[in-house]
Amino acid sequence: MKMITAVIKPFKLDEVREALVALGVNGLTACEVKGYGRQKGHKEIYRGAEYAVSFIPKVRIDVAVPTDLAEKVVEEIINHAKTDQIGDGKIFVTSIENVVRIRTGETDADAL
Amino acid sequence: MKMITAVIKPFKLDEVREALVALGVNGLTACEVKGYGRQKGHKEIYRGAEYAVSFIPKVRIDVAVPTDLAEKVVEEIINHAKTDQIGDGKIFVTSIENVVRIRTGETDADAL
Amino acid sequence: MKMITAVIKPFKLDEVREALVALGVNGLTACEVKGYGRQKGHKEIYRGAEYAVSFIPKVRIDVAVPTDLAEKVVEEIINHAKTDQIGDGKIFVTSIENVVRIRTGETDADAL
Amino acid sequence: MKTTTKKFAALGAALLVSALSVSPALAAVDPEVEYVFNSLLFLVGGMVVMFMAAGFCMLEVGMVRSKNAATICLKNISLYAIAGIMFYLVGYHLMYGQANAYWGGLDIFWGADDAGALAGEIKAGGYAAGSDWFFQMVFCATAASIVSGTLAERIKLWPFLAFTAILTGIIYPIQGSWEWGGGWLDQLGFSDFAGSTLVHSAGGWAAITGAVILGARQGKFLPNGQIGVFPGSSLPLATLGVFILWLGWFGFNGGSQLALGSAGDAIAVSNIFINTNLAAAAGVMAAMATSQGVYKKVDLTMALNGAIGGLVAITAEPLTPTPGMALLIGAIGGVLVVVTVPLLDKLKIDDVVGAIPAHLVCGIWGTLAVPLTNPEANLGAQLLGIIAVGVFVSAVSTALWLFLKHTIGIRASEEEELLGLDRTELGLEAYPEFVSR
Amino acid sequence: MKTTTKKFAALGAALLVSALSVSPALAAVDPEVEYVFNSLLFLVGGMVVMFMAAGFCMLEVGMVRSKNAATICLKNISLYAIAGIMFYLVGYHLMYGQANAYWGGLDIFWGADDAGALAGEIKAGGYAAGSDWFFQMVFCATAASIVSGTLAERIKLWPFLAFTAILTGIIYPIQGSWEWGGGWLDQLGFSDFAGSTLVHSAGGWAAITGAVILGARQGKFLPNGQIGVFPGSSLPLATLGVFILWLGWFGFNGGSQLALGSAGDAIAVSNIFINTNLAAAAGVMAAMATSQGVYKKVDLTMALNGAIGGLVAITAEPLTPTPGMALLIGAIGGVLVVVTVPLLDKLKIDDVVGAIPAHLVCGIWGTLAVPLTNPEANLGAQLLGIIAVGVFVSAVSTALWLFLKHTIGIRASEEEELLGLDRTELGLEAYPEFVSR
Amino acid sequence: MKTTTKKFAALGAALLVSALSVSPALAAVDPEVEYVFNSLLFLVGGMVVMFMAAGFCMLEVGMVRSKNAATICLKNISLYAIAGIMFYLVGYHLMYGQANAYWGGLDIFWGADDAGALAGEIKAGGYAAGSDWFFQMVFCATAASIVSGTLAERIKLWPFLAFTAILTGIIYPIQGSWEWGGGWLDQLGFSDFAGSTLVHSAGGWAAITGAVILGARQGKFLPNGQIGVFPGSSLPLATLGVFILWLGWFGFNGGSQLALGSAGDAIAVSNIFINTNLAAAAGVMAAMATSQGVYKKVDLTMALNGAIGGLVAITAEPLTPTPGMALLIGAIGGVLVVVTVPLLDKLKIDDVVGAIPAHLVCGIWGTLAVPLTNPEANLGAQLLGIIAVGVFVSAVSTALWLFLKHTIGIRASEEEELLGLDRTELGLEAYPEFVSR
Ligand SMILES: Nc1ncnc2c1ncn2[C@@H]1O[C@H](COP(=O)(O)OP(=O)(O)O)[C@@H](O)[C@H]1O
Ligand SMILES: Nc1ncnc2c1ncn2[C@@H]1O[C@H](COP(=O)(O)OP(=O)(O)O)[C@@H](O)[C@H]1O
Ligand SMILES: Nc1ncnc2c1ncn2[C@@H]1O[C@H](COP(=O)(O)OP(=O)(O)O)[C@@H](O)[C@H]1O
Repeated sequence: MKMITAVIKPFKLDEVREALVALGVNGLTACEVKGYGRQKGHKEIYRGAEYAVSFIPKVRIDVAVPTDLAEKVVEEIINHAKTDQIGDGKIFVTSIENVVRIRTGETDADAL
Repeated sequence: MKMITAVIKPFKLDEVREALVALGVNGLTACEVKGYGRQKGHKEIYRGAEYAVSFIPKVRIDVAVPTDLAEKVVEEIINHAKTDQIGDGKIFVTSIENVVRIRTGETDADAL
Repeated sequence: MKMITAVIKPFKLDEVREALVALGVNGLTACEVKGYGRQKGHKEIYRGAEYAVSFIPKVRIDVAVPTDLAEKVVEEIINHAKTDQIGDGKIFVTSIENVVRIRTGETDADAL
Repeated sequence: MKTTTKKFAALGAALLVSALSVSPALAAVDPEVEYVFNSLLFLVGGMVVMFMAAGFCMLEVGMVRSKNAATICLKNISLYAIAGIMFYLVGYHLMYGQANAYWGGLDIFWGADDAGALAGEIKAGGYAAGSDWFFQMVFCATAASIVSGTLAERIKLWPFLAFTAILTGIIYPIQGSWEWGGGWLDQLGFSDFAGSTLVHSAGGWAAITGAVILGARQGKFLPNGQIGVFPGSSLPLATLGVFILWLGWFGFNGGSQLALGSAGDAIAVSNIFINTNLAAAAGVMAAMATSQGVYKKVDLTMALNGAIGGLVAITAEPLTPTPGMALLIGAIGGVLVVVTVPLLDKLKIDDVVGAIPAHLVCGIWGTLAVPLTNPEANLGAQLLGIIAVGVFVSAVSTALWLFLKHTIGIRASEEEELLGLDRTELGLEAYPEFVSR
Repeated sequence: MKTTTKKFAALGAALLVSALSVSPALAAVDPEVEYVFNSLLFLVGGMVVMFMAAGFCMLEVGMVRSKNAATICLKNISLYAIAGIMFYLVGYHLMYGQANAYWGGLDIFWGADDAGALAGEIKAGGYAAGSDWFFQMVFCATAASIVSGTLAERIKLWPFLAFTAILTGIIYPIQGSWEWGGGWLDQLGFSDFAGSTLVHSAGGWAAITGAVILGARQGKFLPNGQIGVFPGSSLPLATLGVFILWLGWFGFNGGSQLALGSAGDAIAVSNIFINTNLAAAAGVMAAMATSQGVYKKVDLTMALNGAIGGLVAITAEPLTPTPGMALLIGAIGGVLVVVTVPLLDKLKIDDVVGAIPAHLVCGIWGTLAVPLTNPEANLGAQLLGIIAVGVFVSAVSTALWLFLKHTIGIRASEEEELLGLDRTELGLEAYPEFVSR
Repeated sequence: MKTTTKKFAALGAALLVSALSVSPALAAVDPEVEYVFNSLLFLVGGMVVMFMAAGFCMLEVGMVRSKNAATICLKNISLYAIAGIMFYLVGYHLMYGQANAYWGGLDIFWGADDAGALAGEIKAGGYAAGSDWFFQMVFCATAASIVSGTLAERIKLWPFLAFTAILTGIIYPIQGSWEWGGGWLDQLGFSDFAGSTLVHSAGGWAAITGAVILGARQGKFLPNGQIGVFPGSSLPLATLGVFILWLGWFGFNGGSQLALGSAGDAIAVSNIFINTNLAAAAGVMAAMATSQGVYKKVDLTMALNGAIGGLVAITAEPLTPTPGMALLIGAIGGVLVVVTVPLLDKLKIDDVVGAIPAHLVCGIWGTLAVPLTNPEANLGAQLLGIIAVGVFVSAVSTALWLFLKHTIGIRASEEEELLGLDRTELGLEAYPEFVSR
């Protein structure tokens, strides 16, 4: 199984969620994060003093999926999180050794 | 070493923490997340308009443990996070290659 | 590629970020978390009742880096997040199988 | 300033009746004491009405998403500032000058003329010119406050302020002159004690035309016919806002008695306080009951709007109703709010804070309800006033909104709206430290 | 309404003394001017007391967890609405009617009877009937506000409102009639100027019986004897609430002079303002010092409660103390609060906002302190009043809480409580956008 | 208390002129009625000025980071408490006693002396002694409120309160006696109607010396010359604070007419209301325009400070300007704020909420502007007053800050500051549930 972790623009969350659901993904976990990257933030002026906003609000989503679905999921995230502008975010894929559904104790693919 | 990541119901956090401590786990890191899953959220009415609440508040905990403790930890999380109702959450187990304690530079099991 | 996940004291975030940038790291993602560890929290009194503050605010940073940079990054985080006091935090290193830049579809090191 | 008829002529039968019945007592109060009492009523009443600006601000900031919260604060404080300046520059003269039955006068720069009183000639019923100006000004500001809530989260700052300047300097005063300036509506028997139509509906018409021309927020009306829901970011602040408005309304309606120089006036103001309070209370309870009945749960934001609906409804005639009638009038206001909010959704009119149901709809209801308790009012004149103000304010507002739209533009870009106006227009955040989802 | 003795009889010696000593001057003011002044005191005082509803709301919303914040807002605005309606329906008559020494009268629907004044017969000491009603009504609402804070986070909405209706319509008025309606307590020499017992302790008794019957919040009293701590979600809003209450208290105590028609009254009201302010100030500083001494740190929430403790303590007699005595009375109030909060924990009574220490305990203290400065009061009568009100309100409240408990139920389910009443009772969130832990 | 000249002598020409021109009318009002009116002005004015304490608190809590929010709340409520107590203990006598031209008197424990009035001897222009005390006290508290905002986020609680006690008990009253106590500045023709210099600049001087001695917050002035930016945690609360201050200012300036017993006074108070409102409005708009011009965007916090700048600027003379002049005076205040905020950054003076630009700088400007509209004032005396107060308050404050610094210490440790004073000094959090970045 794979864990697909994507850092995306916050206003894309719902679109991405819907796309993944359409793909048969049954769940995901989202979290508000702050991102630093090429999209350097910007200068702002507050009370006459200029300062750099280094971190930009992003949303991080974690989706655990069976390995065979992983590629499709990455693709769909790209399709729906993309605005073609800097700061669209990254996707990280890692291996998960085990998944358990707390309610039932089911493991692996059954747990998803 | 393993990283046990669990998404649980927020009001179970303290119970789970205490159970893990009893097991000899020395630390964990918690984070507020929003979960989408089978527990589909629910319909709400706000100012006369119906809408679906897709994401439900959850807490994510990350616990790094020596490999031999991993199974026990998963079990204990299940025991204490379970309410037998939909939305109890998931546990993901992944491998960690290295752990470092920042204060001392200790690594691996010593760092936990 | 490696994902370096560090849990640090919140007021060290900017210093760590600057150090990593100086090292050539192009991006990172930060998240507010609550940590439980040896730094046991402390007793507080609120309205005459004593209680233990179990969780302490921390910041978690995730940095994806090429494998060869990983060691350097861990070192720099240690150098800059250290206050030599309990609660300085931990660093976890895991493997990432793939990274994708959403905007361009680039993968692996190119995506960072 | 020439002598103005002010609202006096407009107060209609109720006051006349009570004035007559209490006249024997009136003679007793020394004119200068009366002068001070009257001025004091304007000043204290005006102060709490001024504070309604804070009430609107808190209500609106609580009902918008946090990404637009700082912008709505800026709009509220600057619209109050602009209203004061415009009312000084042209508004007061336009409303209360004596040019003709359609507008007051085109003079600029208001100035107090208290020469008579300062020379010792104090007539019965007098008051300091400035106290009256202050009281009338805060009413003008109230009308402008209504607009900002409806158009929140998508209108650009400067065009909004430009509209506000014209609304407070020209549109509001002209229609106000028709009634409170002793103009044609007044002469035809229209009755609007404290401004259900002249303040609240007028503001409501300016808001609804703006909402239509500006369009709804992105995601509000979805292609599949669903309604997007954007819960307000801080219901406690919204609640505070309504409490402040409720407080201010005692000044709004009570002060509109325009006199406190006799036992009769003290009685009138007292009864106005009671009716105002009971109408608001009934608005709350009726909105709660209706939302419990229709939706099987009580919606706090509906209860808040219900309070305002009740207050607006009683504003056209807070003096003549018995307390029981005040309860009824307010309760209907509360019901109307709960019913109208989803109706606007059906019409695809996006009103962020529910100002149109509370101020426009309940303003109309309150105005129509006057003849129920005030024998000197008649339904025909009431309808005429409602329509005249509606047509005039809507027409001029529409023209102005369209003009602004096609010149400097009124709407934030799609991306600005998505990111929130605070970041894109002001370059800051209302709650920079707090993680919002 | 028949003529009522109101609080007059109850004002006790202080007023009598001062009234006598200033009587030569009193003759000078024209009765109608006096009439307006008196009414104005009621109206302005009543307005700021009304605003105390916002103060309680902010204090409570700041002290509860955010998952119950919207619910407490709804409770506060609706309890104020209900108080107004019930006081109109039956409360005022029950309190100030002249039936007998135990209750006022069973008439329904209050209506102003100002016929005399409107006919020109204005007696010395007069005021508009409505101004008095308004002022008395906001006191009634205050008593109800006290209850909501104690029972927050676990009581269901509708049963709470049902209790509120009976409290404001029946319980509060009956015991109020004993003193301010010229009833038996008044006749026995009990003295409670502005309501330490009649408003604050009465509300406190209703709260404490509710707290006992309703039980503590889950997790408040842990099996191992530890106290669960649930820090308030927004101390800035709680602080704002206390400032608003402090402001309102000038109306509460100052307005309870019930007259502003003479120099003597102006002096009395002024001294009441000073004593009220100094007692609150002393309450703050004493609470801070006590918490620094006992806990080695200053607790903001204790300082806030201390202000209220001082205010409640001075309320039974804000006129006769010298400023120095007012400081002392308030300071003891502040200390009492800091001492009583953990005591309640020991008794396993869960009072979310500290209303019982501030209102009930300090209300008792303030009532007992009256004889210290008011020679016409005596400890026996004070004790009698405290006990009578305590027994009556507790007994009736207990019966009513039990009745509600066994019929419609008063307590949210375990799960509802865990998830928060906002989501389960209202279906919304107070701060939907903000991540709370 | 002996009779005091109070501010009367200080009101200068403006009042004299108007007093003369209206004198024919003055005779008409019965002295006791006048007495009540005057007292009422003090009480109602004082009440809203008291509420300014809440305004300062909200402004400051909104402008600090959330980790210091509870501490600033505690400072604000306790400084208000202390001001009242100190003004009672020594302040009032020191300010308004008749000892000499440099201080009022060294008596302790103020007490009302209304014996004359109570005996029926009511002279024209009278008022209840307590009403005056209350009104003067809230001014004293205002001066102290200014300091807390500047020094926020790094000063320890108890040393701050110790400073506050001396400021309100000794420093403020002594310099106040020079002018409003009829002292030497007054005798030399200095004119400061409601306290641009005596309240606002005085508070500003105490704040700026504290800021210099205390030093800037960590990270505020970076080694590379950059300015650290710490955005305020809740701009909606800051906005609410400014609205409350704006409201309170009607009492501040209007009440400083010190009389409402005649048509002339009613006219004066009314005109003061208008000028106060227009100056604030102009301050908002000028600050917005300036920040749009200079920074190409509007900064809400600058608009908020601009309102205060306009209000402070008009405070030295809110009576004699025409409305147009009031607009101008306020607008310059608004511009000064926007210009001075970054200037302080250049001087490496860390003023968390912008109190120095708004209160000190605009206080100076307002005082200098008096001769523009008040023919009895002269620039020389104004300069003298500004300098005298500046030198005195700065010198004594510096000495006191240094003393505190070298005894109990005034600054939180580096770590305490990093973690926030809420956690380290109070052991709690202002928003314990909310995740802040
Ligand atoms: N090396 C990295 N490790 C972790 N997160 C990263 C890394 N690089 C970028 N990110 C995350 O991705 C977001 C977008 O990256 P950025 O470089 O700004 O734009 P883009 O991906 O379009 O080139 C950042 O805000 C950050 O949250
Ligand atoms: N595939 C997934 N990847 C990541 N997180 C998931 C996934 N499925 C579920 N979750 C998380 O687990 C939570 C509970 O899952 P849900 O399906 O609602 O209930 P249950 O686990 O009891 O079947 C979700 O709210 C979500 O946060
Ligand atoms: N086993 C663990 N798994 C996950 N996070 C941990 C673990 N142990 C510690 N942490 C995180 O690291 C932080 C610091 O750890 P702590 O034990 O308090 O101090 P130190 O690392 O200096 O010994 C904790 O607050 C927690 O967030």
